[in-house]
Amino acid sequence: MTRIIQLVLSPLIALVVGVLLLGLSRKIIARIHRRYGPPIYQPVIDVIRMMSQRSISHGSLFDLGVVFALAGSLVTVMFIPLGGTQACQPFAHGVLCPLSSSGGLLVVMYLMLLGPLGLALGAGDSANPNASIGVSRKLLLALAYEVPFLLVILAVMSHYETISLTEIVARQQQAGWGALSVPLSAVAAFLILPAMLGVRPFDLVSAPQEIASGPMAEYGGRSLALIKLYGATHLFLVIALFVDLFLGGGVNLATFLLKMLIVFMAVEMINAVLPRVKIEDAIKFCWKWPAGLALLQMAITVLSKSG
Amino acid sequence: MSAQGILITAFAGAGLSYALGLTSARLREVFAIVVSVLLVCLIAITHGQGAEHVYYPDFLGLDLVLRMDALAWFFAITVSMVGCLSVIFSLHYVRGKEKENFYYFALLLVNAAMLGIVLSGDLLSFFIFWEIMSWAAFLLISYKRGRALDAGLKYVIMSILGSCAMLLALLYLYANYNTLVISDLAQQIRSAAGGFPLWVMLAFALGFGIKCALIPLHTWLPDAHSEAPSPFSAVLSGILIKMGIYGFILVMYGVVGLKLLLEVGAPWLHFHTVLCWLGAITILIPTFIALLQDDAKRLLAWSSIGQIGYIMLAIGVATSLGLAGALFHTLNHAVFKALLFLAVGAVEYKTGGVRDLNRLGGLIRRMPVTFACALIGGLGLIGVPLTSGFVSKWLIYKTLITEGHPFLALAALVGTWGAILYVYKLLHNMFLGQLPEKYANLEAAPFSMQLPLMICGFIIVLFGILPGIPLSVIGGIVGTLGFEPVTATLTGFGPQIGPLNTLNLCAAFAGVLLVIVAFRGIAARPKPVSQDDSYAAGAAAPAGKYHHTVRFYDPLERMTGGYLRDWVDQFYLSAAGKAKGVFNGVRRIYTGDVRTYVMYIVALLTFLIFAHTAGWL
Amino acid sequence: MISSLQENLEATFKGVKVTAPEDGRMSVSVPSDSIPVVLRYLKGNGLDHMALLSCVDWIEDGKFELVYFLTCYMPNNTDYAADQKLHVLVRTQVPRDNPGIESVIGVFENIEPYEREIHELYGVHFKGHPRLTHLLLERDYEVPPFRKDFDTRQYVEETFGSIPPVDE
Amino acid sequence: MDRNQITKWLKSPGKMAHKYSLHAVYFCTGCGIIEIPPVITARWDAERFGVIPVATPRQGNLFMITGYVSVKTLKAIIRTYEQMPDPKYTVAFGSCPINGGMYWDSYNTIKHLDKYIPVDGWIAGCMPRPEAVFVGVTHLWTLIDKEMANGYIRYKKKYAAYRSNQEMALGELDWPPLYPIEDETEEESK
Repeated sequence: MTRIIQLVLSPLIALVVGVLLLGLSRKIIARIHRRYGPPIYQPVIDVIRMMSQRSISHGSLFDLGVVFALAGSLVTVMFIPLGGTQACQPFAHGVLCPLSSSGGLLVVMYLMLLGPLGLALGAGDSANPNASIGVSRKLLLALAYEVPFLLVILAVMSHYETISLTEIVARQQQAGWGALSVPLSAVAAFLILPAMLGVRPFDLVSAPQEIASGPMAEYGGRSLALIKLYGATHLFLVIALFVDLFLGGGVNLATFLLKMLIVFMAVEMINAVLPRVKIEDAIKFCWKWPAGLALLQMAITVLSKSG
Repeated sequence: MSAQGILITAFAGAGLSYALGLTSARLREVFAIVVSVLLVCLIAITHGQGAEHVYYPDFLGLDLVLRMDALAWFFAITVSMVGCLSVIFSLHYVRGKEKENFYYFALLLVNAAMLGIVLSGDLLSFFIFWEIMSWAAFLLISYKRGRALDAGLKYVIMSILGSCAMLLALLYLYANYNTLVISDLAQQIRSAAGGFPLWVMLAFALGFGIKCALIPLHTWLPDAHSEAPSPFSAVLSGILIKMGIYGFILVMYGVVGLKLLLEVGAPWLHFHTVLCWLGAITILIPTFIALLQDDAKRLLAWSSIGQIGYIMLAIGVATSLGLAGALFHTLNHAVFKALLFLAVGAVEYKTGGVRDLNRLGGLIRRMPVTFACALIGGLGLIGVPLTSGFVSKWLIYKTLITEGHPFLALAALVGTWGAILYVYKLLHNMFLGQLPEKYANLEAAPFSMQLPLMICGFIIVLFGILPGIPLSVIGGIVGTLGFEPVTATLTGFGPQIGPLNTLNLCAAFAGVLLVIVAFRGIAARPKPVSQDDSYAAGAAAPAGKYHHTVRFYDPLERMTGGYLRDWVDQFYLSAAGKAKGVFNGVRRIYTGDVRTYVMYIVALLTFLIFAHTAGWL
Repeated sequence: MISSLQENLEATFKGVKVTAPEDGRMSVSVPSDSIPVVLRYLKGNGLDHMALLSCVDWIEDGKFELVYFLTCYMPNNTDYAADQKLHVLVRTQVPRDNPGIESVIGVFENIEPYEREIHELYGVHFKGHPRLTHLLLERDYEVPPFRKDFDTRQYVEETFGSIPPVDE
Repeated sequence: MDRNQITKWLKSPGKMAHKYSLHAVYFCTGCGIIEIPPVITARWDAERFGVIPVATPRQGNLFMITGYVSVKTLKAIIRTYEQMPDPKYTVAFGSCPINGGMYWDSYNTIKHLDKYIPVDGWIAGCMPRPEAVFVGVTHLWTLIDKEMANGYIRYKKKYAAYRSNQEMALGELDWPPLYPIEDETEEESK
């Protein structure tokens, strides 16, 4: 029975927290620009407004792509432990992670590519070259940050010799945070976090000035609302994964969300002040520094494991 | 219905189809389909009957044996299924072209030869069918004359090289164990004291490596695929490449056996680790070359080489999960590549031979079914959850990580992202974006072309949601090849192998999808609008020029384009050039008029007499 | 440099009135058919920059006056001497009823858009111009808009006045 | 969020959401565009009213025309207006869109923008200061509340009239009509 509640609860938490984080990000950026900024719940108002608009459609794939993207991210959230430990029982089932028994970190990695792929297919069908250029940039940026990201995940997996996320979190709660045992991977992961979130330094996918907000050029009304929700869930997802891999997940949901908030604030500080890089420089950067650090950490882990 | 019966129907079918073709085209087409479907049913019936019998007592002192066991059945069903689909597809594709009889005969012959390879119980009949397959494939690759001829030539030269290497290995085995029947050959090798000589394994590896396009031996594949007619290139990259894989598995695990295999090769560098690294390289380089291709079939050809890398990696790891992953990925890749090549063939057929990705676009509006199947095939190739590709890749990654090969796993995973990029480029440039003016009223592909696509799509999704169906068969095969069998539940794997349950995944996905569609239903339904009404900063969208395809991944092309030229191919061509110089020299000896030949004979005789008198001889 | 230029001009061309330059602005009035020759001569003497072509509508005496602004690209900014800062205005008169003149695109390539603009807004036809099409306006007007006899109010009343308002 | 705000939200969430999330499409014509940066940046932050600039008309619901409208620009304005999703509001800056302003007798400026696309709000000032823009925005709120900002409904109802005005000003239009235009015969019968 608790599994059903959790199955409903974790996507809901992801949506609510994601939307609030989006609102918070606009507030933080405003305060850094020394202006007031909108209320925290502004994204909720935006979503309601978009839902009440009647926009256009360029074909069935144009509408379905976005639905797949949101569905993909919401399903991925179910595989990520959101705090709680085997020992204590905040939800009478230990870790808040409904589908942990049917898929580990490998499944999460593959599910995370469902979202961008769905959006890419939808944007491709929008008969607008701005969208196609945006999607080709998104895929290239993904290729750029994926090399270090995979190195990081493989280092963590081979360090804990398991592919199940709940076990990694449980190990970290006993033997200390991941950031301490695989420090270089944590640094590399933090360096590519803005790229995975698509925020300012790597904002080139939905660059409003250059390519008319990239893949979202033709989206309006309810599809745009779904894209906003997808953005929120994807934001929650990436930061939750970062916390689970390196900051030892939360003893309960509250500490988990607190850790997420701290990581999010750090990323937003960077986001508020840095300009946008070109796609070539983004690729060069991602394949040089984060990949180097992660490779070094991987080598150390492999040597220590086999040594 | 034993293996012999299957082979007879296959080869007879090929011959008869040519004969019937002379009388009436309609009859030949019907007959070809009937034979293919019959073969699939025959093989399906013989599931589980392990039979081995001699079908030709003493051929040059050896008896030729046919064997039907789990591994043979698995490959046979794949071969016959993809062969049948490509025959159905080529009904419309070849109609009206010249040399139709020849085309059907050669296609059925290739399928029959491949069945022969898979069902052969001894290495000699294996070699015979191997040669028939190579030659029949050459006939079909150079079907369109012109450039296809040199592609076929390159293919034939490399195949001959591989066959000679394999023949050498066969002779060695016969000399040492004076039998070529696989079952007792295996017993003798395992009981023999010394290990298995490395060079024999290398000879086999060269023969099979050329056929399954491992990285140094892959250069024939891109040309052969892009020049062959589409239904055959589906067969070519779907199953003909898998014969190399079958050869590797047969030799490495069937003949030599696991225990012995681990010692083959120098103590510090084992044969199978080299195979792993070769597989990893074969994943990376072709995938990134595939990104930069502009011709649809050449892109798919490079992607085939990339995916073969996955299978070789899984075979090289030499663990039960790895082998299960390899076998499952073989089946998956056969289905994906058949589907994608047939989809490209359908588009090529409808648009009159256009394969250039920069001149197509927006075909989703005119050919939705072809796009849907190509999408499923593409997602399967990437390995998106809910498709069968995901389960096989999950197996490969799981074994790589638990066996402690993180760098190989990295190569495989980066290969996946490369696959995403080139699959998206293929789908986007052909189906999405703006529809060019001249394809405005292009009608959909005929049903006989859409049927194979739909069947393949259904298989991908079915095995994606319920992977237990193929995995139960594969688990048994792995058991017979000297590993502990892989036990898989209908919907994934139990906790001891690793948490995976695709049915929960599918149910969760479906549930969330329904909730989202319901939530979306609150808002007003959007207004469908034509492709010209897209945002162009207030101006009218320029017709025909508003589609972004040329140099789709331009930044990456600028960064890595220089390094990704096909060095190996250039090396071979330069070597061939130099060799031509040498052979020209030799050719000049034969001047063609009799007097010089008489002079050669006289000179030889004098030399012999002189050598005899001086006591050398 | 200016005084010598003045004598040369009067010496070589008859029927050329050169007024004294008060602040480096020398105006040369020339008959309309000898414009290309004079411009080529001035270009040879260092005035290699055709800055602007403008047109004045003297409606009383039925004339259009075309004014070519010539100056020289400064050799380099530092040692640019005071007297080299010289504008030469070559003026010519064209009849108003069917204004036509030889195009000087052969001498100064960059005059092409200016001639199109004058053609579009005044109706002066430039013989020999490769592409005498519209530059800014989108449609033709029977009286080119910049002419003095173009009654703007009447035109506005005529085109925009007749568009009915859309009631609430 | 006092009591009647909450009741308003519950009664008509769509209208309230439109009020507090006006994503603006700035159509940069004439001299008004230089007034926009101060409106959206630090000193007079428009984001506190929920007004943020968006890249494409597809995503916006507030259409701001900042200055005089030339004949050539009218074509782009109409096309952008028609590409916006349905409940949309138009606000024009300055006097030029109202009656031509100081270009009242110019041969190539549009005198009454309201004859070509429906305009819901006018902000006086040549060009209005940011404070005036905010007054305009808050005034638009009241219009939305009182159901008076229904330019888009008027555009749909009287599309034939708008379309014919557009064709009179611009000649042949090279994009299809947004809403089907019944030909004249049914017009009289209705």
